[in-house]
Amino acid sequence: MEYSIGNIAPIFLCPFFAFVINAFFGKKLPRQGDWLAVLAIFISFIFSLRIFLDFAGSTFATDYYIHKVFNWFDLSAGGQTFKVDMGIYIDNMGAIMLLMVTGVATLIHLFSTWYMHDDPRYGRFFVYVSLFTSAMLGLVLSDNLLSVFIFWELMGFCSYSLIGFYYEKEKAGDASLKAFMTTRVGDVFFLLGIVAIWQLVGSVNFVDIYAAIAEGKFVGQQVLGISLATFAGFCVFMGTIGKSAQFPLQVWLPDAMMGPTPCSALIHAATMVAAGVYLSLRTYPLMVAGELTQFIALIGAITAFGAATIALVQTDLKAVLAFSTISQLGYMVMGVGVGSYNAAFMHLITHAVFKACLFLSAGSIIHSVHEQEMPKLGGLRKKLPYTFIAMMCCTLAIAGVPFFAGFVSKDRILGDALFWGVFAGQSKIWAIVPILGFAGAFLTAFYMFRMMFLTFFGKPRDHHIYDHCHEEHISFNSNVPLLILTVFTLGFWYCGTLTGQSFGKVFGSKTEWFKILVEAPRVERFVGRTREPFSAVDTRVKAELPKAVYEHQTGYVGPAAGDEHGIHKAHLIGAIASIFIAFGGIFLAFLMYIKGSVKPLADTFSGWTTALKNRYYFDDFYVGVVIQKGMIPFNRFLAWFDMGVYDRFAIDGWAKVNRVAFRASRWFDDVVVDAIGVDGTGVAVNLFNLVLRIVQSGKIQFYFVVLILTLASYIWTINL
Amino acid sequence: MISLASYLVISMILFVVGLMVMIARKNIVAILLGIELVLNAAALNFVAYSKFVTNNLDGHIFALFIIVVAAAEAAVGLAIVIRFFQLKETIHIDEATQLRN
Amino acid sequence: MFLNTLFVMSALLTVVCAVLVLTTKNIMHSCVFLLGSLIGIAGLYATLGADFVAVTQVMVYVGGVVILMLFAVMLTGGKDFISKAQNLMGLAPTMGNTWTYAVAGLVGLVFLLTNIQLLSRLGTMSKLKNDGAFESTVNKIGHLLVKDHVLSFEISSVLLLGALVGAAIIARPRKQ
Amino acid sequence: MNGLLSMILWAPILGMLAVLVIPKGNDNATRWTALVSTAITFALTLVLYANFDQSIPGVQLTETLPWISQFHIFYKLGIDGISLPMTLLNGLLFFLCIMSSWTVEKNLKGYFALLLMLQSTVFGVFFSLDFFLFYVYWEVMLIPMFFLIGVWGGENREYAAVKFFLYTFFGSIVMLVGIIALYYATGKGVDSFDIIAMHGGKFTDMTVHIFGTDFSFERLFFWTMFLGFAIKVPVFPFHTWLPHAHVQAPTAVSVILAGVLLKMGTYGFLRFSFPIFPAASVEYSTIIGVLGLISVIYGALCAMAQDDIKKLIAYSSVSHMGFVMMGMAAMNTQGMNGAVLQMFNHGTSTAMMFLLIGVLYERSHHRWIVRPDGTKGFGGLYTQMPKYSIIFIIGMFASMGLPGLSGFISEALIFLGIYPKFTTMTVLALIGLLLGAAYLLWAFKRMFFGEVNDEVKEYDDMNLREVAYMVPLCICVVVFGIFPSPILNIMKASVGQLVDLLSKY
Repeated sequence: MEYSIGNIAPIFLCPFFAFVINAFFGKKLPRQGDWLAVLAIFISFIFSLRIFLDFAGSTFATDYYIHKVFNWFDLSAGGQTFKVDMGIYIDNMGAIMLLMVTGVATLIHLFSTWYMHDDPRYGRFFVYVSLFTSAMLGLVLSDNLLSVFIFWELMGFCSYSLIGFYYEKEKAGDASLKAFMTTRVGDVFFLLGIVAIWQLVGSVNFVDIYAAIAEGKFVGQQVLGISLATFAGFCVFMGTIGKSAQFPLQVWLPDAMMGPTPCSALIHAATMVAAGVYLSLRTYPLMVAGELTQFIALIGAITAFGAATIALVQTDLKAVLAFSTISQLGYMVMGVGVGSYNAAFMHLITHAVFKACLFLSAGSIIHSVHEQEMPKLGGLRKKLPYTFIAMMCCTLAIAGVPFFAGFVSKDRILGDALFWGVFAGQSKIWAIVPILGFAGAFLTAFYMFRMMFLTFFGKPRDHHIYDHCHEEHISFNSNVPLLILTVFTLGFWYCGTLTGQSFGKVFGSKTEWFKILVEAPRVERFVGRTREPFSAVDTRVKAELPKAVYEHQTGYVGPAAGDEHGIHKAHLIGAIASIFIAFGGIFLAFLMYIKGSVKPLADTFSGWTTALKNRYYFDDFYVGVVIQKGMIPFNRFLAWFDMGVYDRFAIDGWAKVNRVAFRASRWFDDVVVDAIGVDGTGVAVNLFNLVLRIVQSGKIQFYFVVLILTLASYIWTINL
Repeated sequence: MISLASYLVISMILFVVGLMVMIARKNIVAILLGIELVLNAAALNFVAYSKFVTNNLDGHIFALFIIVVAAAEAAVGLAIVIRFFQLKETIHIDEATQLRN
Repeated sequence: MFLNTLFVMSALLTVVCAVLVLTTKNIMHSCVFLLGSLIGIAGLYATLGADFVAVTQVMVYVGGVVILMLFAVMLTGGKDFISKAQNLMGLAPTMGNTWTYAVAGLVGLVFLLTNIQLLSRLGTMSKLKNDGAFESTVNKIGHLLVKDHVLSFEISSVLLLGALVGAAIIARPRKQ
Repeated sequence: MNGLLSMILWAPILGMLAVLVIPKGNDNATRWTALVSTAITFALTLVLYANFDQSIPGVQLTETLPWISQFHIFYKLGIDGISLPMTLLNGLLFFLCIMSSWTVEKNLKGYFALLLMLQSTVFGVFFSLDFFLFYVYWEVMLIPMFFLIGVWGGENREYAAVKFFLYTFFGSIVMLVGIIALYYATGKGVDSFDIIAMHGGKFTDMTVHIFGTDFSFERLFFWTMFLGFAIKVPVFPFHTWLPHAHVQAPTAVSVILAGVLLKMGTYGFLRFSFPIFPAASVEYSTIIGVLGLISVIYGALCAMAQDDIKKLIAYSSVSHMGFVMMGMAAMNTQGMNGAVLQMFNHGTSTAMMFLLIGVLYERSHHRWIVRPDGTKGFGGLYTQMPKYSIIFIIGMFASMGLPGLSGFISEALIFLGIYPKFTTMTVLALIGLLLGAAYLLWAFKRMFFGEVNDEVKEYDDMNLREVAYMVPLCICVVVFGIFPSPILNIMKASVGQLVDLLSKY
């Protein structure tokens, strides 16, 4: 296949043009232009599919990539040179990501035409969503951190607008502000990281960064007393923390559920929050060079476990899903940290699919019953059969039940974490990471099934709501997207075998295609690559070579032979443990919410429950203490100081001094120089009055104090 | 044993106490009391210096004038206080702000 | 010895009464303590051999000014004086509060330090040339007043007259 | 094209005369005359852009006429890549300001005449290549400003006008000392005010003898210039006139003040301080950078506490001009280009914000985000005024530097510039970036979200005229956010020359 500009650019440009056209003429188009948005993203999907099939279908070459650059602007003049290039970079990971984003986005667009149909701002929703999709695709296609940052912020803007979509609600304003500002904290660090890398490498191109790492440019570089690689890696990872809602910046994601449900599915489950993980995968060599992997693993583990515990006590359908999203993102980040590059990315993809489906199912429920508090639902299985099927499959997937996608990816992350934390020979303290991971997996199974049981099983708790629920029928834009997504929650799509282990092959020779296609970039292979101009037509001729020949030509050496035995052992233990844990969690939920034979533990651990209900007081701390008690009073003080003290005394006071001086000189002029001036006395009196007026407060004792202090200071001055 | 310094110390204490009365009290009469103390401290200094340093009687004369002035001041001051009281029903110093501006 | 005793007694009387003026809660008592302090100063004048000044001090202050003050206090009793309302220090509202005392203490301290600084430079400026003999100063002062200081004397008489008239006019109740 | 600069310079004066000639009472004729005048001027600036040769780093299109020959004072005009963006901005903003001033009622003739006079003087400042001429324009500019604030301003207008006038005047008096010193130092024998002749670090080794001590000429007079320009920018310790002036000034004057006049300060650094005193500039670049940094953070923090939306934007100007100062202090290609680009971008985005506040003020007659009694001044504007809200969002996000809109590129360039030189300051300046988003979004949340207030229910959305003068700015903000090259290509040769000069010291 030829990789000319015409084959790649439409992926990004179609939704963008849909955005532009809908923004200006959306109201005049039939159906407010929704068909345009759906069509645009579908065209993107077709183009992405072509690229994906080409990358995945031809001979496996893990490190082949398409990289085209064009000059954005050039500041070179005189003896100075400075250029900023932009470009497109597609490798196997990018191709898979493109397919996932466009596929999920297409289905969500389709679903939105049903879900949002009665909304007065139907057209505007599609404007934002189109812009968002194009930004996300732009991010995936980006070849450098700067354009990643640009699209990253654009997504942040879309997220802000969509969270604040129902702007009549005061709470929507709060939530959107919180979301934007919290991610902005991470983004600011990200920008700093970009600047730091730019200073060393001369650009922020991925290829250049990898090459610089391979050439050892980062070695020995210091900034502000710490290693540059650590500094830059940390800053970039802060971007991930903000965008992917990792501890301690996780507070915004639950509030982001104020937005319409399809936008939660698209932005706050499948794509934007996953972009953070995508970024840390792209910059993985930097994280390794900066020795940040342990830190990343720890952050991920804390987030995975902490968010799972909070999800236990949520009663809002979307809030459970929001916390489970945070938790699952924590698993991905943990995967990055423990070096489980492939599995982390696989989890990103599988999670995007099943979490999008979960949100859409939740949207389907909310649209049908107009209620999202779980205690008021129940027994909806019969009324919403298709939604039930979709949601059940996804829940099984997220809970880590074998044969489903979530099992495959999460089990691999946990297996790698187990190896990393226990068998890899580092300090035993890092065993905390797999422990938190497994504990979180148990909780995940439990709270997801709690949600299922409360919503679909048992007896309806609120008959009014139940009776008003419409019977569900198959419709191309309400539940067909759900069912399509449901198909992809099965595990074999991703690992080629039914179980994720080595038996039950489905794809024949292409088994484990995912594992072969995606692996951490080997930086030494990027040294000395030349850039291709944007207009060049690229064909994958090199990649068409048989793998062995290609590897021979390029000096490819397979993955570093690690402790194969230890890895194998860890994975076996991990897999068995995962299965038991998943079923254990499900069984516990069953006992509590169906059988009722085990009482919920909320009363037993009431203090703990209160902390969970308050989300460990993070929101209270950030908003109540840092902002309300810290920032705002400080700002008020500063503003008061600026106008009330600095301006009033230093500037206007200076003016007053001047005025006195002017008067004095006038007095001097009138009375002393111009001694004949008869009204000199008057001026003198005026002057006297003026001085009096300045100091006169009317409080005689104040004068005493001033008098005495002046006298004392005078004495001290002349006496010492 | 009795030196100039001992008188000066007493006068200093007297002065500072008078000063504090002037500042701390909110009663106009009390402030006048403080002024008397301060004036007396000054007068004492004059007499002491006249004895120890100049060795003539000019300091005494000065002390006498101070007493005269203090008496006049007390008379006028108290008259004002009484008038103020008739006007405002109080002799709180902070009420006396009419001349401001 | 008598001189020393007189000095110590007078000094103590002066200082203690002055401090009591500052700290007492009742304005009437304040006036009485002022009286004590002024008598103490008269005693100090006596130790300095200034007999005329001492006598004048007693006559004018004790006999005149303080009595005047007491009258003023009685005339202006009013609600402040009668009021049982007390502030934190247990004083009547007009007698100051913690804040004013704090400021006063601070200022007093500053001034005290300043004075000590000045006194410390006094050094060996002089010692008492105590020749023991005491002679009356009345005669000499009389001469001085009508010779060297006659102008001041006249001016002060005018001042007293003015004060007298002024006080009378000010204090006279106005017809509405 | 010869004489083009003179045409641009005097066209507004002709417009002013035309406005003055129109008899009183013909309000519409007055408005249209002013509009046509500024439109012609704007068209002329576009012609200037077309005639500008981007490859020449030095000044071009120069015009020289003798003025006061006894003192070698010339009427000398010229333009280069640093002043051209400002010229375009000046032409555009005045055109839009006249449109926004359509509703002014009070003494219409005087108002438009003064605005046109102001435009001419601002052009004069950017065109002058003779220090004396420059100083004349720099000072004359204060007169229309003083009257515009003092007559057409808000409640406290006299105070603000006098403060603005005195403060700026004080700075320029100090600057005058430097100018006179340079006059006697230039050419060593031939006294001249020619700016170009002073460029290039000719005074590095000179000393002056004052108060019995030898001072380095450069260091001493760098500071006198610095004070004059820093007050105009305004940099941190000299910034307090700005909130007063902005709050009191009428909308159009606020726009001009923030959009063009503040840039005269930073322009002064680039045109005068840096090329004339390169050694001292390099030596004191840390101080410039630190002052810029303080402005960034201090301005942002103060802005966050404001309850008056106009005051908030005024403080945000302090913050954004701090970025310009930091970019200039970096003294490398990225930083300098970023600074000049930020001057232009800030001109467009702040102008948008002030125009939008003006639109709102015409409806509400107050500007409280939160009234002093604690109630919301606005609320639910999003629902009531959708068009207005969309434009406000564009302006706001451009102002806070959202990628894809113009502010981002300049800020990113500035960060890329300062990082190699002042790493710690970069880290701190990023806090300013964060705060910049915070105060704007917080104000936006309080004004636009939530239920519609009773009072707000009576507001109409923007009318055609109001949309018409917002659209060009929206286009500027969006287009230069995606394709900054048109602006960057103008300036890069001149900036490159300046950086080359500075890098020798």
